[in-house]
Amino acid sequence: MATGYFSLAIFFVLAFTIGAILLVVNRLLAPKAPDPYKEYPYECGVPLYDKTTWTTIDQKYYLLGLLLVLFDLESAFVFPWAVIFKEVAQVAAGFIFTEMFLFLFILILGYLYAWKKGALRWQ
Amino acid sequence: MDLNLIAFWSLSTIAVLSALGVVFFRNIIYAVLSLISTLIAISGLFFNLGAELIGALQILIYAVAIVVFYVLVISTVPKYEGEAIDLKYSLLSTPFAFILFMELAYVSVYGLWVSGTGVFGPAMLNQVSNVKAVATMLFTKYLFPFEVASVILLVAMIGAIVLGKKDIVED
Amino acid sequence: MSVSYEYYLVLSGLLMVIGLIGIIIRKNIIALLISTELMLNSVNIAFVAFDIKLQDVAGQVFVFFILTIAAAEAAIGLGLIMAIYRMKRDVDVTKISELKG
Amino acid sequence: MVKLKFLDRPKLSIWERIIFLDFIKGLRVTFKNLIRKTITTKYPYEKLTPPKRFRGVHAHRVKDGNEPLSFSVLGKFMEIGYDESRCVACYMCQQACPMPTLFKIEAVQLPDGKKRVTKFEMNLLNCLYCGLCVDACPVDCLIMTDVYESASYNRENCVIKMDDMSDRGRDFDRRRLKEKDRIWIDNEERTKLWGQIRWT
Amino acid sequence: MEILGTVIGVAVKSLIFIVGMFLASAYLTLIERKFAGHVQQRPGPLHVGFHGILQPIADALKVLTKEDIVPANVDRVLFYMASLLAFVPVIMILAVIPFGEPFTVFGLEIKPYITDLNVGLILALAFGSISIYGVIFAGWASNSKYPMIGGLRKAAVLIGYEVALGFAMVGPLMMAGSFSLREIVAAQDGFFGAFIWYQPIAFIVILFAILAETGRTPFDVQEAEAELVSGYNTEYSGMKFGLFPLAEWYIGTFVLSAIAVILFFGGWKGPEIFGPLSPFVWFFLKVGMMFMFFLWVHWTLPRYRVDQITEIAWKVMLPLSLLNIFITAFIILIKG
Amino acid sequence: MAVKTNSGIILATVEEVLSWGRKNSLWPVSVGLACCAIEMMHTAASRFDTDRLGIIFRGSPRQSDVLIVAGTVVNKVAPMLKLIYDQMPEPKWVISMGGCASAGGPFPTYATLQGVDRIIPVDVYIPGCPPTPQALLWGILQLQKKIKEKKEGKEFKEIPIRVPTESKPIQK
Amino acid sequence: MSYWIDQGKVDALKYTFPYLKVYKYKDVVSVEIDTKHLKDFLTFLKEDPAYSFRMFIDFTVVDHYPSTPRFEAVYILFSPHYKQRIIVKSWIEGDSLPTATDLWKGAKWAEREAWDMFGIKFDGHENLVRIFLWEGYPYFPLRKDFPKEGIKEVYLPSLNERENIPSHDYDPYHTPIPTLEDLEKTQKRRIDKKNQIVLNWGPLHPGTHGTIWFMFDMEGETIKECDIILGQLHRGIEKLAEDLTYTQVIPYTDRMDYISAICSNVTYVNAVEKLLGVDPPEKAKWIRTMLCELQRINSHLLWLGTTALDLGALTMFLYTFREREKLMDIIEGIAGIRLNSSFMRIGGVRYDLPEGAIDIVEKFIEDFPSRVRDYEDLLTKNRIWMKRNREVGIVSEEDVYQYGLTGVMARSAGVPYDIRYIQPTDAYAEVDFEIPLGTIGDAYDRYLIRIEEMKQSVKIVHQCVDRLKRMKNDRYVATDNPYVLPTLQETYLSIESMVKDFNLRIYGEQAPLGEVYLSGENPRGELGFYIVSKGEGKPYRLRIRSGAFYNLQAFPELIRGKTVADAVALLGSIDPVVGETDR
Ligand code: SF4
Ligand code: SF4
Ligand code: SF4
Repeated sequence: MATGYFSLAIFFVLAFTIGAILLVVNRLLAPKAPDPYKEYPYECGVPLYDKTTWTTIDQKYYLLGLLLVLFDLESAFVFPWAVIFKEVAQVAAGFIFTEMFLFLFILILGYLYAWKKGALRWQ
Repeated sequence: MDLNLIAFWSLSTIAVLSALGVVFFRNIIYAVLSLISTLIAISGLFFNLGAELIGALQILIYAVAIVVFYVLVISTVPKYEGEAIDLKYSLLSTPFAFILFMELAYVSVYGLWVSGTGVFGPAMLNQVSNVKAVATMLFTKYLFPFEVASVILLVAMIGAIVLGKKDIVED
Repeated sequence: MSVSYEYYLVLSGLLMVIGLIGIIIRKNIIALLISTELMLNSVNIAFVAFDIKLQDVAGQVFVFFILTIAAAEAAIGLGLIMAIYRMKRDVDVTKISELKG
Repeated sequence: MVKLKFLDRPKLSIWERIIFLDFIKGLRVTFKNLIRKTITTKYPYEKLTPPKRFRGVHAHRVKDGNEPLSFSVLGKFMEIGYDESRCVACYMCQQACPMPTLFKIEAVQLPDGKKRVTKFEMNLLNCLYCGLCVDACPVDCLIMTDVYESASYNRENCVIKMDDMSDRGRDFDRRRLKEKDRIWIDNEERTKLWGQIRWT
Repeated sequence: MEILGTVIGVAVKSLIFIVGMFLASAYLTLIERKFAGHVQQRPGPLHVGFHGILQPIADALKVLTKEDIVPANVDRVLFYMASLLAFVPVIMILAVIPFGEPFTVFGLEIKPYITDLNVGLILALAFGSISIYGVIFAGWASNSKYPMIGGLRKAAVLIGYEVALGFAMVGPLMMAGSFSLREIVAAQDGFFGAFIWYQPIAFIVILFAILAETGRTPFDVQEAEAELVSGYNTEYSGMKFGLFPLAEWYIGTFVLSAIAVILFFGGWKGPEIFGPLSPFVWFFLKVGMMFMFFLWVHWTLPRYRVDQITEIAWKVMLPLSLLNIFITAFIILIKG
Repeated sequence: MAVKTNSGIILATVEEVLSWGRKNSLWPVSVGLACCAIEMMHTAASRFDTDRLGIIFRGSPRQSDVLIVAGTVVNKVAPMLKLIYDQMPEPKWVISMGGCASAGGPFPTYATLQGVDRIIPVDVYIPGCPPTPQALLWGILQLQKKIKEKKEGKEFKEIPIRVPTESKPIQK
Repeated sequence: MSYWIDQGKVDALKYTFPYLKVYKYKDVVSVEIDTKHLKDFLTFLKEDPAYSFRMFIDFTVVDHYPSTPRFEAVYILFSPHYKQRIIVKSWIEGDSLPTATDLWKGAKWAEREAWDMFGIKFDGHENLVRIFLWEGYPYFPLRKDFPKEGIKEVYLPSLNERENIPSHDYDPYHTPIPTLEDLEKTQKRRIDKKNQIVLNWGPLHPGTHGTIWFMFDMEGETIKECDIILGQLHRGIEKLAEDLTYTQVIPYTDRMDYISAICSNVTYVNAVEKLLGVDPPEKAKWIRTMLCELQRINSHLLWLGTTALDLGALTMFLYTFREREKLMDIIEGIAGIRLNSSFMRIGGVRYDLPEGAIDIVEKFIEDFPSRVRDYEDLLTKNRIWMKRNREVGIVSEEDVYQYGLTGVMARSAGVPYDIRYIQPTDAYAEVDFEIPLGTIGDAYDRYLIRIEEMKQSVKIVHQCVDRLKRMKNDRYVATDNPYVLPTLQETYLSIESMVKDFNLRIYGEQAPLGEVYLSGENPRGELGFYIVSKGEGKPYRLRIRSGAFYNLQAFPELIRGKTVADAVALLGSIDPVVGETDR
């Protein structure tokens, strides 16, 4: 039953190897001429003001990540529901409909809350 | 040799090794990277077990959404330069961990026979795919926890926004 | 199933323990949270393994809920981290607890 | 008369918004151009002929009997053979040039009292191609030709010498002296871009 | 031994797929350049080989032998990992895409796909989203400002549209009742069976989402040349760099177009006018049309600002796709 | 040169193929400095279309092969330009477009760099102020020739600019 | 009608400020006041409703070495209400002057330029640092005692041509070149990091329209503070011009604003003609007007293309370049060179129009409106375009006066400041056209205005074509004037012309003593030439008032609180050309 996934694994291994081989071949074939300035980070050719960018802090991405997690989870629940919807709808139509939309409704409340609080505003 | 066996051993090795990586990598970004690899290996194990839906969702939710969340947060706080591992505690933890492990193993291996078996045998799963089985189960028998999940998510969302709200107001 | 489910359980235990070790020895809060994720995952494995053994899918349904919990935990945990970071400009546990007590 | 006019700012109506009319309009324009013919001159294979007025690499006209009147005055003191550069070493080009250093003109006094230009060099890399030197040359010697393919691997090659200049001048005159002062002559090439033009 | 045989069989097939995809994407670059050229009334690559037919090869050769610079203050491991992380997941989507039904040639059954999974669509979505790491890590590892901003921008875009994409897919899913891409195709019968007629909202959302995920114009904020030079791959050179546009612009657009075709245009279905090859012809024709459409949009529209993009994703696309779910569910209910 | 080992021949062919690839896929950095940059843009635009020859402009020096110095390099910009050049990966070439880049052009002043070859090595000089797009294309063709000939280790034959090419269209 | 302050007001001024000296050359009025009263006087001029010289046009310094006091400060002001100009001069005692930045924000860069070029200090200036050159540059180049070539002190030979001397005028020694450390110092002097990162945007960047170096202090992607470092194309044209005859400067004016070379040519030539008292023939005026308008279309097309490219509409760029190619063809055919055409001459134009030129221009203007419609289809109502451009960089009327914004920047705020309208030169007084004005002053307004201006330009070209058709064989250059160079044909035929030619070439146009300021409506704003003549064949001081320089000055304030993406849109709508800002 899981054979399909082995193909996937093999595909993965191959894709990874080919990608890696490309990088290695590049590394082997390419001329090398190291130079301190060559390794200077590019910023339009001018000296850097801050030497590193690893100290920046950006609050808005936290909220974006949060939204991603919650809505992805939501879709995780919606997906299986969508698949069985047609079948179940024949037996218990109203039931399957309301149960999901109750679920969605509750989450949409959260969504509206987030909207109102400006979490969807990027800036 | 059996494919399942190969898969199990290789995947679990990856999982364990990268789990160790998670714990012992100093650089938090590498820790996250190994976490991704652990999670993908685990989802491979799920596939191996035939739990397709869970496996796929494991990648979608765990390996992507949650870890992206981590990555985003990490990339916004400065690179952590201090010592990552506390030696004192790590010495302390080893015997403790060993005991815990033994206990878990014992309980899980011997505790199992108490419960009964379900209906979703291989024959059944051939008819109804794993996806549909899980879905049906989720939306019928476990309806209540399902709705509760939404409330949990709601609370989490509100909580997290409230925690993060300060800066929105500040700006 | 040629791989006996016990193997999975052992693996699950192993991951649980590694996660625990992580929680004990790491000082960075984010690392703590990540270790927690490891532990949650070990539980997932156990659930699915039991499922296969017991020929049921309830365990897999539970995995759903664990995912939910993990997400909620990550959201709140990281929210706390951001809040702490905003105040202290640091994410080292020991320092934070020092400041507290 | 000059009038002032306040512009109004266009808006998208809700229907235009829903049926993506703005995008469709844009897509239509690009599609229209997709099916048009290309306007490209495939350079090394097809070339645009520069107009006669084009200011390319400099050249010297040679003494070929078409000299202007002034040459008979200024050229009296010069030792210039037939088919040689007309330059009378009057230095006017250098005087007129905003970058006088790019010229290097030397002339020697021959024993018979006449002068002869021994050196006439121009460093094209410093030239503005402004044509002031051409305007200044009183004997119609210095001209600018339609040559533009002047890239080279070193700087030295970009300094043109008198011999090449006369060659180029001869060649230019051979090809284009008779030509009318038209805005361009290669109609076929330019119609690609322009379409058909009604000439009066 | 039998296992070994299977493995080798699969490996050979995968190799064919991967190498084929490489070649295809190399030529997709040519197609794009040609297309862009003609939109702009110029011929595009013309002199390298007949009508530029060798252009991709020259480019590949050059990129492959270009010096591989690792700037001084980057995170070396991540720097290399990022380009693989951007490339591998995208090409993994290819593994779950069926190109047609199995057929028999000389008594040999050939499946024109790597694997057909019960959860194919979710996996495709998941793989598509994993490539977000490539972008984020590329930006982060470079430790330089333009890449950093570009990477985070792209992350923001991807996050927004991944959610919208996920929800938009639910509509067709409900109609098909399966995650398996083959079954989704099977559920669309005839010209009017194609889901595009029933799911126009979902289709529009997915179009936008694909444009966003592949970083094509209205959404190419991550490498908005005027702002960020070349975005998250600014510090990349040689093949490390080559993998990014290859993965994002060509392989990504191709596989996502394929998925859109499967979801909305009935995949390889179509009148059998090309004989036995017609499924493939139809499939590639449709995918090609989609690809062309994306190019067309790419070369026409200006680009949004990143905050506008995320706002559209969250405030327009997400509600739209939720609405779509609701409408679809409702209609299915009413129809019984 | 009479005796060549096998590997030598193979290497030579490989080099030939590589130089073919490089020559046909010259990606310039899109750095424009002054007036010449406008003509450079015109060269890239529809009328002349550098893309025909496989030339597309890249924003980042890390991904480009050739630096077209189009315009006046003033003293202040010189170190930046050098940095950009340094950041380009090998193999790389420089075209100095226009008089300013090549020799300071018409600006012999306190502020202008008198020739970009004082800070970075130049492969092709294109006189002109500005060189027309065709002149730039000609320069690019010269660079391609140089790249092609490099593999044989030949001395570059200089192209004298004395003989003007026929201005009529050449048939293919 | 004069565009300079009228005599009555000058008399009134003299009454209020008795120590005022008034000079007049042609209609150019300049008043001189001593440094002590300068500030009061300027304030008076600005605030008094009878004068209300609220708009800052230019500030510069003239070095009268070796006389003492050496430096003379020159303010050029404009009164939007009365549509009059005035020049205020003042001898600088010592080397410092009170700053005018509290009166006009626009004086900020001009004063920095004066510091950079002459070493004049300004008391109260907020950040008096080098503007074109870098921190640590030891000289003040525009002082008369500084040689044009600079001081060659660095050994800097050619890298690829070591053996033989590269060319005959090659000097291996060179003027000082900054190191990266110098640049870093320059950078650190400009901006104090207060937020998360300082991003360098430019100078060698595809999006910055040349080589402008922006520094953004950013919080996330929001720009909290911005500074602009200029001088990446400072070639010293003003210094060069002091060493050239008036005619020889013409080709350099091309290279300032290389996108609208002809407009700069015409403005310069007009200024010199005013100084010399030359009146060009009618036909030359119409040719100038026609070419100017064609050049304006050309320039706006480049703006449209590059702005669209910057905002992501890739194809637009090539479409506008297609049309530009046509214009280039026209200009090449008429002038001989596509870009830097140097077609103007003092007293007229260089050549008559060639055969067929009118046909082609007609063809172009026939065809062009449909192309503009295409552009509008692509952009005007496009929702993305609107989203990107609306509410970006809103300019108010007060900003216009404060910063001396001109051209489209001023008109987008609804200020009808168009030199073609307030001070028409050439044939502008005789043609019909409309001046589009904006209502809000954002980037979208500027987009609309430029599009409309292109249409208006077509209209003007139509009229010029009609007129030129009737002037087949008229004179195109006023060679009878003693200051005007004879044409080649005349030189060939008559010895007098030849002698005149020789004289003018060698000694230059011996302009009378005096000073003029004349401006023209460049596509980028007001381009003005302030020429001081001391009776030599060369300008004693040639100050170029560049529209883009002042327009760009408003950028840091307009961008505050916006994102990098907006910076692109805003910069596009300002449309600077570095050749002109840096000169
Ligand atoms: S074209 Fe101009 S710059 Fe060149 S030599 Fe002649 S006068 Fe001098
Ligand atoms: S002006 Fe003419 S004749 Fe006089 S030196 Fe120059 S080229 Fe010779
Ligand atoms: S060579 Fe001429 S056109 Fe080119 S940058 Fe210099 S001045 Fe401008």
